[in-house]
Formats: sequence, structure tokens, C-alpha cells
Amino acid sequence: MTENALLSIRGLHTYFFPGKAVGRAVEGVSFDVGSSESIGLVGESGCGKSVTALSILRLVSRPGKIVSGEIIFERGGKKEDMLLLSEQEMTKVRGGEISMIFQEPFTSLNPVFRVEYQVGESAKLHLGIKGEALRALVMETLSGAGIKDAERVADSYPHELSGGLRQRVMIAMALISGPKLLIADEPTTALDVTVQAQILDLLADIRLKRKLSVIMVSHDLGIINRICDRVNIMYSGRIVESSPKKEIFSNPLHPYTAGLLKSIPSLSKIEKRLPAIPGNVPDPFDPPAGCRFHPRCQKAMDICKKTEPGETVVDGRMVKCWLYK
Amino acid sequence: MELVKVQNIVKHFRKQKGMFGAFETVKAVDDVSFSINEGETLGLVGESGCGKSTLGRIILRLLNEDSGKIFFSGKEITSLGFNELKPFRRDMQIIFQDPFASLNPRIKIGPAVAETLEILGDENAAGKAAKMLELTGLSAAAYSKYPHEFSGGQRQRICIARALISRPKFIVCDEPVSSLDVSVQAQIINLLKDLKDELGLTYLFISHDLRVVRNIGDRVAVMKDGRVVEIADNETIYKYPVNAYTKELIGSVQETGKEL
Amino acid sequence: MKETLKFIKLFSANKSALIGGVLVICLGVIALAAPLLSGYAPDGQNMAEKLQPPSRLHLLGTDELGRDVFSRMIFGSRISLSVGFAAVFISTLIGLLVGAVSGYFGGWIDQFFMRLVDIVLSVPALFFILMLVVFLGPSIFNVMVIIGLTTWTDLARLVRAEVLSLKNREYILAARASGASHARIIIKHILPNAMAPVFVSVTFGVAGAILIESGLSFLGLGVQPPDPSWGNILTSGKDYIETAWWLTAFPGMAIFATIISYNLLGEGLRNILDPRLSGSKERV
Amino acid sequence: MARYILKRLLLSIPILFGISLITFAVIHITPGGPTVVQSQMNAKMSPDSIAKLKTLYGLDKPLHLQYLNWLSRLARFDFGESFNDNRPVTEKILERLPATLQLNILSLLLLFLIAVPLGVYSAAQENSVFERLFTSLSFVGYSIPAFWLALLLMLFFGVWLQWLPISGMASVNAANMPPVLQIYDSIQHLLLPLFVSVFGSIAGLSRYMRSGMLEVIRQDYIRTARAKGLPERDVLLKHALRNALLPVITIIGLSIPGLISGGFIFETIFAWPGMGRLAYESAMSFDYPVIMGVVTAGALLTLLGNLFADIAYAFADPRIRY
Repeated sequence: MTENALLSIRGLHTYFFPGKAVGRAVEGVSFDVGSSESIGLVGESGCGKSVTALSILRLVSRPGKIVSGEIIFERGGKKEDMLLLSEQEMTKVRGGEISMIFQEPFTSLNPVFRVEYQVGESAKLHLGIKGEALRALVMETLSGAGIKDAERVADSYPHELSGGLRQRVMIAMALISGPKLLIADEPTTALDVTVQAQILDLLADIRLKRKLSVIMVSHDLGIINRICDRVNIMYSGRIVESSPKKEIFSNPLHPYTAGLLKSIPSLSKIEKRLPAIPGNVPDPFDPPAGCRFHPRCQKAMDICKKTEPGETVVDGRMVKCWLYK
Repeated sequence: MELVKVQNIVKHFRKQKGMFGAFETVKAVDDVSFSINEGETLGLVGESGCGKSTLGRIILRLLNEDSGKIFFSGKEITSLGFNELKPFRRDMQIIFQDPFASLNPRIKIGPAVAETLEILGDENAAGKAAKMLELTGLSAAAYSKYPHEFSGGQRQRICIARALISRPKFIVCDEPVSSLDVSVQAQIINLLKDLKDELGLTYLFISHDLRVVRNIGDRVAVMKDGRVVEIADNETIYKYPVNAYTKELIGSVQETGKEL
Repeated sequence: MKETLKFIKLFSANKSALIGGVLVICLGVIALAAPLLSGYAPDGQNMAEKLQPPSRLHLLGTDELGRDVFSRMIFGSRISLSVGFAAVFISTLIGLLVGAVSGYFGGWIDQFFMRLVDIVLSVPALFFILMLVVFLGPSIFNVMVIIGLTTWTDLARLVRAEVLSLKNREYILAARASGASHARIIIKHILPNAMAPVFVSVTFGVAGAILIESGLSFLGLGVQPPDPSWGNILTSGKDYIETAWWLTAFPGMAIFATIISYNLLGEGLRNILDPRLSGSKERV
Repeated sequence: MARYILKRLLLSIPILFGISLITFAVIHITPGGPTVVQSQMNAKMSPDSIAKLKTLYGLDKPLHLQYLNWLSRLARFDFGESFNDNRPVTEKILERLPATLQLNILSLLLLFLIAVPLGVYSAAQENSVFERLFTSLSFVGYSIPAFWLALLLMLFFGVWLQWLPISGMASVNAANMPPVLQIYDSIQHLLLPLFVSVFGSIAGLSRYMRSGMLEVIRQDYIRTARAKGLPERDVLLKHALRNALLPVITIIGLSIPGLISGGFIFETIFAWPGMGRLAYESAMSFDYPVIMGVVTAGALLTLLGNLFADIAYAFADPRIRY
């Protein structure tokens, strides 16, 4: 564990139990988030990136359950395992010390409350302010989230706002109590590209201004490139590679990372054929044995089919692949 | 040679705000004209609600336009009725965005793919469907399975097989890869490119993702608020965009390269 | 075949469906085998044995005319069930047709039918049924038809909503792009996917129709004596409530048991057929 | 909002027309019209009342004139006079209305106060013993025929235990009692009908409330509320409940016709002098003008109830408001 890490996740296992089947959504995920650091959690559908993010705040809902692991978070100078906190203590962490924003701005705001109430609720809860002071803080935070006519937006109901504005409201709601860590779960996926660019600008800006640590969950490496310092690549419930951003784009270690990067079409060059990864994303209820990626891997060896590779550290980068043993 | 030509297409929707709100007119498609040559791929780019999908459906006469004309192989098809349109159905097909909504959950893959030929009275519809499934990269065993037994990428292959079964000349691809994972998306783009070369197809490729259109389009049209604001060939539009909105779109793309 | 097996598996795993299903079958068998099970003719009077409490001779006692309550109840089940089924058949037919046409074609057809539904819904149903029964005269046939004609609105709305959500699915558009006719689309693509709520509604509908029939018969406006029906046995129950409790307890229990069986079956079917309510992704 | 209410009011006009058409049609479609049927079936019917009925419906005039005549009478709430006692139908209905309203408003209130917390609690306790018990009991409540329940209660509390009176709104000698005792007396008379009226509906509404809550709890904005650090109690009672209550408003509006007309069976059993009993009495004595009046009045009450429900809904749901 890094000494100065704000958040350290060790051996996180989160499973889903619908009926008799077991879905191993997250299986043995470990990573650190340093103070003011921005970490990307990247992967395709069903890889467990969102479940990992929800697990940190213990927001995984039935039939999902955190089975084992440690989530160590620094609170008030002490390091505490959040999986051991009481539910009551946990409510202080949520929205107070760690905030989260979600993918769907259209469904993530409560339709029957005004924006002012929804944004202010968190501050009322964690900072204990009320009345005029609260309204002032709400306006300030809305403005800080790049909303020009904060007064009008505060008095609106969510359905009266555009997707981009709603996502700004979500961001304001997450930031109002001054958290140390922001978890953003695909915050721009539901938005148009032009709006997406604006929201990413805002997040990059806020991150620096508030010295915020960020965990950015996304399927889009382009977005990660914009925001993150370090990237964790997830595949079938595991982190298969963890590298600083620059190196992951220039010299990916894991064959999956390399394949993923190559398969993204680019504006700058047209390819006759995109170098696609063959096969399909594995089903968390029925993953392949050995290295989860081996059926799609062109460099697969015999050992890959039988035994799962452990962590290997290469030049301060972590990779789970037999090629580096 | 021009295969598809649209002339001054207009489509307005009257939308009511809430249950008792005032009516407002949404100009989904507002005076759009262009043509697509045989063997060409025209990329149609725009953000949500710009009218690109509506336009695609109008061209296939799945939606009626308010005004304007559509020509297919030089014949006007705008005024044709259900029966007169039937012979054209063989020549123009569509692939949708959501591979989960585009297959009937209660109909097996084989009959679903064969439906067009069955409607046209082809006696060997089943055999052709099985062959088409193989052509799109699925095994013939898929024939008697139900849609829920397949992943998103495989379903999109099934939809492509269904669109191709009648050997059409023209296909509207309505965001065919937007709901797929990146690694699978590349497979489907490649498949569409291969099939185009192999079968001599013409595409109208609708997408919100410029990177995808950049990789498949011969020419690109940019749509905003129901209008085509810029149309040019692929190289030109990316290197020398004229319209301000086109420039903004290109500038908003988050690239994964080393530029940052 | 595979789908049928899956349905049977889900059905037997669902407690309320299983209990409801078994009870419904038992009730059906009793009704069919009525002459074999009852020891007495349902209308055989015997004034010497009137208002006898339950005994070995008369399992559930006798009524004010000395008729065997058990036999009357067994034969009454035939009437109740046939009224229930006939009424539901009529209402399902209307509901399905109105809902499908309304939802698929939209426009003024839809407007017309939905206003009609609004109108039918704003007349208190039981008052309306009461009025019709009085005007047309109480009889088994009239009761069947009247219940059928007044209870189709819920199903029509349900089917309409289902069709509306289905008709813009992309597979419907794909079928249209293939040149499929309206009839083909409705029959092959829409109705099979819209049937789940219909089955559920039919099951609940039988329970509802039996309830209305027994209520009307209880008031003397449904099945007329001497034809036996659970409702009209209860009428005697009310008249002799201070002396003959069995006339109130047993026929009511029969109505209750029938209704709860169909409701259990309906609830079970809903959980199996409608994954939105059961939260499971499995769907037959 | 004013505009919404206005539009909503305008919308009930075609429904009113429809109701008038249907009731009109019933008179004409029934074989030979009521005048013929009733003279055969109802010996009490004198030639005099047949003549009255004919003038009332104007059966000798052309159809469209008959309808217009019918409409204008509806507008004036004129349903003619009762065959039984020659009193105006409107007067008879107005006389019975308070008893019906008393029972129905009380049941609605009670229904809401019991069913909503019950549904919310059982949703919060998903998969617990309480929830299983609740589900089974609500099934019983949902399936038990109201008139049988009424008879059973009469048997238990009235006949066997003799705790409660089994019919009417008040004792025969109530008028001579001191006020406190009068109230006690009327509460005693109210208990059984109220219980029967509420019992079945509680099962239905609380089940509905429960599934509504479960549906809302799955929504994204509930996750947002939790991520904010709200305690689970606030998540449920502030964020989820407000949303889950919205459809309940509509459901209560839709249940009004059922409450009004569903009452007629146990109003009859308990001799409760409400509209339901009036409908029954008039049906049994083939008193056509009264039946038509009751049905139309019931429809009007329903329309009014739905109107209130819709307006309440518009107040509660900001997505409808303008």
C-alpha cells in the first residue's frame, strides 16, 4: 500500500447472486488513489468497472454483495476500512468525503424536487447549514459548475433543464460539501460530443482548483486521456494493467490494452481494416478459465488457458499477463 | 451513377408539452437534399435529435415526409403505395442501432432473417438465410436459436444478415455500432466494409461518432437541427471544415492518440 | 418445445402459480363431475328436512326448502364457472380487438376508442350492470353478456399500451422495411409479444366475473332460483342468518376459494410472464 | 395551472355526452323500451305511470328530438318522478347522498391512512417475514367477497357476540338520546359497513403502493440520494415516497366509481340508506326513473372525483405543471 494514498482498495470481490447463479462482477481488484490524483477505470461492458465504483461507497444493491476485500480511506487523519464502518458512519462518507456522479443525467435527478433543494440537501446534511447561507452556497456551487444563470436553474425542476445542465447540477450536488474524492461513473456517455467536451473541460478545471482526487469510470479511452493521470484497464472483473497515462497510450503492456487501443477508430488516420479484437466480451456468469482474455488473445500460450497470471511489475507499471513473467 | 436522391425533404412533428401543454412544432428534417452514388458510402453525422434517423427512415418510406421527393434508381418512390413499394423493398434495407430491440424475441433467428424472402414468396428462403448467416460470421447452428442466446455483436451480425438476405443495393445503417463495445464495434465496421466490397453495396451510414464515420464514409454530411449544414468528401471535411458547427464537432472529439 | 419446458419449470417453481393452478384444476374437475359427487338432486325439495345443520346425511346441511346444500353448491360451481368463463371470453375478445386496433393504428380510431373507454370507466360499473340487468331481465345468459360487455376496458387499455410500446420497436420497423403487411405485423410480430398481460388479465378476469355474478345472484338479480348458484344460496343465508349459519359460511367459502385460486394463478402468471414485476430477466 | 384545469374541464364534456348517449341508448335498445317490459313484468305499474313515463321520455317523438329532450332534462338533473312514491328522483338521490358520501369519504381517508404506510413498510422490508405475511394476508383481503365478509361480520358481531348493531345508520330511538350517546350510536352503526368497505381496498391499494415503492427504489435518483449520504429512512420517506405517491392519486381517483357502486351490495346488507341501497331498492321495484337517476348521478360523482384527482396530480407532479 502506498503510504500517502487517500484511498486504497485491496482484494475487492463483489458478486451478484440472482437466483442460483453467481456473477463474479469484481474479483480481486486492488488499486490506490493518491491525493489530488486522477485515476481512470476503463473497460468494456460487464468488466466490473461501475460495480467497483459503487462498491467504494457501498452502494451496490441487491442481488449484488461485496464479498471480501478492504477499502481503506483516510478520514480525519486516520485510515479506516470502509467495509467495517457502520451504516450510519457510512452516510457521513457518502456525499461528505466521497461524492459520486452518474451516467444518466435524465434519470439521476429526482423529478419532484427543485434543483435548489436537491443540491442543498447534501450541504444541509454534511455541513449543517440552513436558510440564506445555504442558498448562497448553492448559488456559488452552481456557478462553480459553470452554470451562468444559477438563480433560474436553482428554481427549476430537472425536467426543465437540458442534459448538459443536468449533469452540471449533478456535479454541483457532488461538490457542495467539499469532498476529497469524486467518483465519476461514465459522466459524459449519455451526452452529445460537444456537450461532453464542455463537461470534461469543467471536470478537468474543478479537479485542479479543488485539488480533488478523481476516479473516472469510462469505456472511452479518449475521455480517460483527457482527465486521468493513471489508467487501470479492467477485463472480466480484474484490473489487467495499471500504468501512467502517457505510457499506456504509447506502450501498452497487456495484449488487451493494445488491442483495445488499436480498435478505436481515429480521426487522424483511416484504416482499410480496423485491427479488431476477435470474439466477444466474456459473460460474468460464465467466464473462461485461466487468463480471462486468452480466448481472444493472439499471443495466448498453453499456460494462459489453465492458470490465471498474477501481478507483475514492469518499470513501475502493473500488468497481469504471462508474457511478462 | 446516382442510386438515391432526396430533394427538399421536410418533416415536422407536432409535439405536445406534457398532457395538456401547448403544441410546438419540431422541425425534424428541414429542407434536406443530397444524392448518393452507386457503390458509395455517405456518412451522416449529427448529435441526438438533429433528425438524422428520421431522415433515414423517410428515405426508406418507413415514415412519410411532409414534402419533398425521394428517387431510387431514378424512379420517384415518394408517392408509391404499399403494393407499388413492394418491389423496391427488396433493394433497400435498414440496420438499426439497438441489436436488442431489433430482433423479435419470439422469433427464431432463421425465420427472422428469412422474412423478407418469405414475404416475396421465395421458396428457398430458409436455405438462403442459413447461407447469409454464415456470410456474416455466424454458424448455421444459429438458425434455430432465439435472439436472447446471442451477445450484442452477434445480434448485430444477425441484423446485417437480415438486411442482406434480399440482396439489396442500398442499406441505411442507423447507428449500427453505437451500442456495441469498442472491441466488437471494430469487428462490425470491418464486416460492413467487407460486405460492401463483396456485394457492391451502397450505404447511408448514420452515426453520432465522427471517428466511425471518418473510417467508413466516402463523403460526409453534417446535420444540425434538421438541416444539412455541410456536405463534402471525407478528406476535405476533416481537413478543411467550412461550417462553424462542423469545426466544433471535430474539435470536441476526444482522441486517444499521443496529441494531449 | 424448449420454451414450453421452460414455462413448466418456471411455473412449478412459482408457489402461487402452482397452488393457484392446482386449485383451479380441482374446481374445474368438481364442476365437471358434479352429478357423480352430489348425493342429491340440486333442486330436490324435502320440507321434512328443512334447515338441517351439517350432518352425515347432509354434509353441509339443508336450506329452507330442505334441499341439500352440498349438492346445490356442487352444481352451483358449474354455473359460476361458466358465467365466469363466458363473460371473460366476451370481454377479452372486445378488449383485445379494441386495444390492438387502437394502439396500432392510432389517430382518430384511437381517440374514438379511448374516449369510449373513458366513458365506460366513469359510469360506476356495478350500477350500470344493475341497470342493465333490470332492463333486460335477470337470467344466466344476460348476466354473462352484461358482465362481458362492461368489463373489457382495463384489458383494452393494457393491450393498447403494450401495442404502443411494441409498434415502434426496431424489429417492427425492420418487418415493415421487408414489406410486411399490417396484418402480418400485428399477427406475427405484435400480438405474440403482447399476450402475456392478456393471459394474466384473463385469469384475474374470471375471478372478477364470478365475484360480480355471485353478488348479483345474492341480491336476486343474477341466477334465478331454482337454478342453484353460490350467490343465491347466500341469499337464504342472509334470511336465516340467526338460525342457519351453514347457509352463510359454506357458499361464501366456495366463492372465496374460487376467487383466491384464480387470483393466485393470475399473480403467479404475472410473475412468470412479466419480468418487469418479478425483477428477473427470464422471460418465456 | 388555470389553463390546465380549464382544459381538463373541457375534456369532461365529451365524456358527459357519452354518458348521456349510453343511458339514452339503454332505454331504447332494451327490448321494446322500459314501458313495454315493465308493464308485463311489474304488476304494480299502473296505466297512469306508463303514460307518465312515455311523456317523460317523449317516446312518441322522433329519435333526435327524444335525445335532445333527454339531454335538456339531464342538464337540469330532472329524472322525473319515482313510480313508487311519486317524489322527484333528484330529491330522493339528494336525500341518500350524505350517507353515501359519509361512508365513502371516511373509507377513502382510512384507506389512505392504512394502506400507504402498510405498502411502504412492506416494500422497505422486502423478503422479510413481515412481507411474506403481508403478501398472504393481502391476498385474502383482495379475494374475499365483500358481501360475504359483511354477512360473516353480521353473524359474529351482531348475532353471536351481539356487540354491534347490524343495520341502519342509527338506532330507532337515537333521536331521544343525549348528543354524546348519539355520536356513539352512529359510530357503532358505522363500524361494520366501514370495515367492509375499507377491508378489500386496503389489500389492493397497499399492494399497489408496495410495488410502486419497489419500482421507485430501483430508479437512478434513489441511488443519487443514497450517494449523497442520506440515511435510508430519508431516502425512502422523502425521495421515494413522493414519487411513489403520484400514481396513488390517480388510483384513488379511479377507485371512486368502484367505491360508489361497490357499496350497493353491503349497503343493502347493512340497510345503510345510501345511493347503493337506493339503486337496489329501485331495481327490485323496477322504478326506472330512479335507476337512471342513480346511474347518472354516480357517473357525475365519478367525473368529479377524477377531476379532483387529476388536479391534485398536477399539483403534485411538477412535470405536468405549467
